[in-house]
Amino acid sequence: MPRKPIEITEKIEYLSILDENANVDAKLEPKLDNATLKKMYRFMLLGRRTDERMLKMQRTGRLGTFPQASGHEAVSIGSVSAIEKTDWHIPAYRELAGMLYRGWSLEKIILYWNGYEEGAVPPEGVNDLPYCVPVASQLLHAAGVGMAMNIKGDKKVALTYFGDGSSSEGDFHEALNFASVFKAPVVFVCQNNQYAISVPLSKQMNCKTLAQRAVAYGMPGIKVDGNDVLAMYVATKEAVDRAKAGGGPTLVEGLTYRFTPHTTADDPKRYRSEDESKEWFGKEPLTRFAKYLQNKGVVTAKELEEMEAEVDAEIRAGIERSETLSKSEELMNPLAMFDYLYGEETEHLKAQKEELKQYLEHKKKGKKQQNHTAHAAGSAK
Amino acid sequence: MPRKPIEITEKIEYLSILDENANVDAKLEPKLDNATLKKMYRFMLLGRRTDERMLKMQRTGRLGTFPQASGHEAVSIGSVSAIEKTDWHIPAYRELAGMLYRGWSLEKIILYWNGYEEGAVPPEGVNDLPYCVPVASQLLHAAGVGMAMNIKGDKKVALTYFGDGSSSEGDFHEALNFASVFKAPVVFVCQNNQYAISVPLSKQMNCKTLAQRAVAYGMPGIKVDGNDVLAMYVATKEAVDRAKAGGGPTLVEGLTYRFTPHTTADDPKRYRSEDESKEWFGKEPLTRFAKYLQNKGVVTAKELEEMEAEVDAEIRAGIERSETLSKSEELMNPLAMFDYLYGEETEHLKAQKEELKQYLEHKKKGKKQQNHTAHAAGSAK
Amino acid sequence: MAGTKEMNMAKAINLALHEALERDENVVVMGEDVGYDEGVFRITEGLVQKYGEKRVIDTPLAEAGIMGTAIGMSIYGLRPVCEIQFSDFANYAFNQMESHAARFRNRTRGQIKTPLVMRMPSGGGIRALEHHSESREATWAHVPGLKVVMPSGPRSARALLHSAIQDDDAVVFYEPKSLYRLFKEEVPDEIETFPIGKAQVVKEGKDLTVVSFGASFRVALDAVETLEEDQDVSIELIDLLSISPMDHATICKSVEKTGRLVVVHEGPRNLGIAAEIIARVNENAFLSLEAPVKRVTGYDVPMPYFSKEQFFLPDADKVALACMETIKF
Amino acid sequence: MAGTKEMNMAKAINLALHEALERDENVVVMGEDVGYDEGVFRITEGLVQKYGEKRVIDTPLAEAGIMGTAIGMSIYGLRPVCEIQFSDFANYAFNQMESHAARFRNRTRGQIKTPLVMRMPSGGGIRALEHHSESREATWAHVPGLKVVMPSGPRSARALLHSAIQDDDAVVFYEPKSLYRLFKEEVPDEIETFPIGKAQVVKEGKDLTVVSFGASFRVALDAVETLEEDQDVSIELIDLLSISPMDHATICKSVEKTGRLVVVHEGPRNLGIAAEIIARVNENAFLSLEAPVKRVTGYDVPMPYFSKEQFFLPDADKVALACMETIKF
Ligand SMILES: Cc1ncc(C[n+]2csc(CCOP(=O)(O)OP(=O)(O)O)c2C)c(N)n1
Ligand SMILES: Cc1ncc(C[n+]2csc(CCOP(=O)(O)OP(=O)(O)O)c2C)c(N)n1
Ligand SMILES: [Mg+2]
Ligand SMILES: [Mg+2]
Repeated sequence: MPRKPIEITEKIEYLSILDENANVDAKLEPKLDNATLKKMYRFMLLGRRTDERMLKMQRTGRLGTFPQASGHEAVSIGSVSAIEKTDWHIPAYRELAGMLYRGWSLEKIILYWNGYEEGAVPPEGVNDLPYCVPVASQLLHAAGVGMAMNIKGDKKVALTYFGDGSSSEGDFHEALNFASVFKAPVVFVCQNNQYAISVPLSKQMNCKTLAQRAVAYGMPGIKVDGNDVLAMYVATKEAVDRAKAGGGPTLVEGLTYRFTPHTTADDPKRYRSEDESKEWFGKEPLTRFAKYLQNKGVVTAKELEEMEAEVDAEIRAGIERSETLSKSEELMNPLAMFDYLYGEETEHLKAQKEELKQYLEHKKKGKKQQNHTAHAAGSAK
Repeated sequence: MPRKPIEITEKIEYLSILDENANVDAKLEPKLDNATLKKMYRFMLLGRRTDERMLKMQRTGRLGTFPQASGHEAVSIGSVSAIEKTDWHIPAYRELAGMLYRGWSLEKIILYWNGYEEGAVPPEGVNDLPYCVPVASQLLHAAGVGMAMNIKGDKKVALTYFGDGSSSEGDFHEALNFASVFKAPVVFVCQNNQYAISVPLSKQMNCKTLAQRAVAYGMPGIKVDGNDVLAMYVATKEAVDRAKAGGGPTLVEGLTYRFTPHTTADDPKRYRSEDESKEWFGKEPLTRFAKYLQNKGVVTAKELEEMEAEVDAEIRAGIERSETLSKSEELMNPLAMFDYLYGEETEHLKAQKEELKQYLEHKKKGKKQQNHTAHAAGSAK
Repeated sequence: MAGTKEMNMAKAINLALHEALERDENVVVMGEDVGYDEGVFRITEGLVQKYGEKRVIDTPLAEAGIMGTAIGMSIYGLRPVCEIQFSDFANYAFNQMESHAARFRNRTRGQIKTPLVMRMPSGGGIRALEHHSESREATWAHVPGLKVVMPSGPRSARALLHSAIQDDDAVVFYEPKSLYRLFKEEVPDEIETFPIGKAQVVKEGKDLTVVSFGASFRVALDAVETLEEDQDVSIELIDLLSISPMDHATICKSVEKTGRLVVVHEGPRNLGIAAEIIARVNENAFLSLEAPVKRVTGYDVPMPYFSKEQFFLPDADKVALACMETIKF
Repeated sequence: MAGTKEMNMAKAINLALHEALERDENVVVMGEDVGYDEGVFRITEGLVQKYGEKRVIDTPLAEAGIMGTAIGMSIYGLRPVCEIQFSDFANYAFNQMESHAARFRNRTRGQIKTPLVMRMPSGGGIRALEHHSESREATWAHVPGLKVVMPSGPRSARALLHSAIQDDDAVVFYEPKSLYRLFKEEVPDEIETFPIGKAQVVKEGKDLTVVSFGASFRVALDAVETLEEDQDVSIELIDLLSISPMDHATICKSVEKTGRLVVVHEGPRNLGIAAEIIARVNENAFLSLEAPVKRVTGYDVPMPYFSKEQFFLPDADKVALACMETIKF
């Protein structure tokens, strides 16, 4: 009849490899070839520059509101580079860099945030789901995908993302629990940018780390410097390997910072101090990785410059393609709203489609008539 | 740039005071006066006997399906005896003993399981909510009540219950998280009877103890021998005191066993072995507590016998009252279904009430007519 | 039709599950207590024993978890057939169904589909506990992108369940639990499907159309049979079967003939299925209507605790009264 | 009426919140980002600064958590006014609202009540992201035990919000977000309430009744004004305001006069509010109807992504067309 502490056997760790001054812990450094390292950097850069360009587009009315992703590149790329194409990538909405890495075209990204469903159609050749808006709900899809892998006997993994705030949702809990009970090969990556819009993590939860929530599911948890792409890679790769070997899911917390407002509609001055932001800007993920690559001789300063130019051109071309597409007949067709709801056309939707079609024709006629009248009026002058 | 374990600072403990052979750990034994100890036993007994009697009623068609509570008396009474009347008691549906302790009359309990809303009306003088059917949802009410106590500056506590299986629901997560973030004075007691209907805990979650889920909320967790009413009391009382002192919520896991089917509609042979059940019967909560009370000189064997007789009479009287009540005009009135939905009568429900009233009158007339016809036919013979 | 076998609805649904697991290795059955317990209504009898724990899955107690992971599984290529223990608890899964199961195909322009079934016992009449007897099919039918069906007996249950499982979209499959063991019916040996989106004219008639579904359909049938025996009336009876998409064409065609309509269902009246039926008849057969359409439905209150549930439910007398009032209008 | 002040709807709602917090110490405001961020639409401006963090509560990101704890708080004696950031995310809170907020009073025979408000921006028209523009008021209105209201401008917003906060039952308070800053209106200095369950005849007319609510009401008003200018017609316009309980008496009275009805709303048509209105008119004013009731509503698809949302939404032309067709029927 004792009173005794219960030992927590789940392994909860902290990992950092490349610090903000680009010092690297050689013992922990992953062995990645130069091409991979370069690719990782390139997509971090592409993500960052796309985000910045999209902000400009948004400010000039060429894009809708979108959640900015600058600062989240290391969490996204460090993890996504640890999986194969045939693995599954199930993002939330700050995985811009990772989605580009997976093959989502720039025009799709832009189309999505410009209000076109075509932007949510996954690219061929990878197993990706589109952006997910109702927070934490995607985690259950990842758990289900992982369960399906086990049922089918496929040795793959599902990599999924969520924000720190989203971990308050019940779906987070159910997803981690299902994945753990069924030993589903899932890696749950938290983009811990320390805020849910305006609410700081300290008001979101009362525990010291998000990673320790893994204890509630009997799974390993690891907190990672989320601005350190190498550490994110290592932590994710370990989790991926364990998952594929039948070891079940892992919770990876990447500690990072939003360098921008929450979305283009947000004003962070209301809830974050400039000092805090400044401090975190100093921990920026691209700078240190670029330094590391240079120190290591993977890239030269000149190559980095060239990369900037390439990326810039790529983005320009993507924007152009998106703007052409968005003016295409197919993407402008409002009647398409009825076409994809069900596998087959229902009588009911057919009738509503017809109703809208007739209305649009009526409007067109009305306009023509108006134009005609206007024209006539004009010529009468 | 280290890799290092993260220390879990939440205190997770195990507690047992009175073992199945009624050995007591004197260092841990709570100082309860004899009257209290007797009262605790009496309500455990009343709970047990009521449960048994209700089963008989159900088998003979005098009661609806209900979730049996035999075996859960120590978890319920050990915890409920640690709070005051002015504190809040928010049960799930296996807290029969505790509800009786709080002043729920036997007739209310029986009315509830016999399909009368009147059985869900809390008794006066205590702050209780009725049974809650959608599992885990009540935990949020408890968190809200606790938050309200803080807002109002009231030094009270909310004591709430849930099953092991229910901890898989998202509401469980959200409730513990809210309570913890707002340091709400709430004690979350898990009736861990190791099964959710048929699903064993090992298929419900992948961690060793339910108590360790507290780590995910930065709150203390304690696993208790749930058949040991003294340990349940001590663990709860500590949690209550901490909560009232502003220390926030606690998760208390009481490990116990359902000595019966899940509900009267269930057949546990499908999923539990007889051996397992037998083993747990040996750990039964009443027997050891009765022995303890006798060893301590709190009650004599004779007094225990008398208590049985008293309890038996009490139950008989309760059943009788419930059967009288259920035949009362008020409780039989179907039109009451429209009366309590909103604070005021709406035109819409008034009309539906009238519709049903007229229908019932029409039926009555029809019946009278039929009786009349039957009577006439009879006399014609 | 080749041979048939007589069975109750519980058995017919169980049969469909066995058949589906047998013929398509992508079908999996999942839910709370569907494994060794064989479901609280024993609908999943014999499944785990035959198809194993990988394909007949006892899940943790979490409805959003069940439907959310089922969505993931369906996207991966499986066809999960999920049991929600009582339809009342599907509330917890509402977000996953509304935000995702109903939308994936549409938002990915047909690329991603979610072929899954959410089976759930619903309705009153078995003296069940609170939160165990509601009929809220309208809640799900109002969600664009979901399909909702409800059988009224063994044969339609088995056929519609096969249709639902074979369907490439998410289907909410309501099981009126009071019918599980109420009566037996001949069910063909061959697997049969009923097209989702089609109602059945069960009985032709001239003076009035009665539309119903699920357990209420039995009540309506009862009333119609009694009325035709006792009174000089001829009633057309339609079993809706598919609640969304709804086959208003069949209803309107009937109303064009009879001029009169009574709709019977158990769910609350306000914004219940009858309201939509009335709206569509108004739109498509307005000039044929010779009397106001009557709704015999549950009232706009939560299902009373079971001692008084019978007063909430449509019964044959209520239906018969409504029919005669409508005919005599 | 004493003095008035001109303001937009965002300001009017904010004013009501300030007033409610001021006059009743049991009122608390809670939700995601309602504190220092002052709400993503700035509806809670100035509240936390004035009433402190105890009464203006930034909650964790969890809608079931918000409504579930609000239920507990309301039972304790507070009057929580909760913000769900977008009505689309209220899906997550559906179980708490349906199973509890709607039922506590009934199941405890009036002993326990849950005076709380679930405020939420809804509807399209602001080029928002997916899952940010739906109108699903019918989902909530179908739940017996809830009340659902939707204002159509600054004055009704402030008055209805006061009514909702003072109401002893759970009220779902829809805020048509496209109206937040669309126009200004005179709002009385004195606190005003509008009775929940009452519609307003905004404009009398003879040839046709138009019923609408929320943002669609503005569209309907626009159409009606244009039609009366351009055509020789007289239209009665009703602002529903309260969706449940619904004031069908006012609608039916109007239809008895005009004989014709058009209903306009943004939510999907199938089982949308118009269906219930048609059903009630059918029940209560059948003989007055001279033409089928027209529904100008959203279609039965999820709200298209914003590049094409305008085609989904009712617009003044659609309404005008429907009105003329109905009048000419
Ligand atoms: C279920 C749900 N509720 C609310 C929102 C609105 N919302 C969008 S993002 C966000 C904050 C999310 O915070 P976090 O999870 O930390 O992710 P972050 O945006 O910081 O990456 C909120 C409240 C939403 N999208 N989904
Ligand atoms: C939300 C919800 N889902 C399903 C049910 C049906 N149900 C009633 S009890 C139960 C098992 C609960 O298990 P547990 O939480 O361990 O509590 P126990 O019954 O063992 O005390 C289930 C599935 C329910 N009541 N509520
Ligand atoms: Mg965040
Ligand atoms: Mg249990």
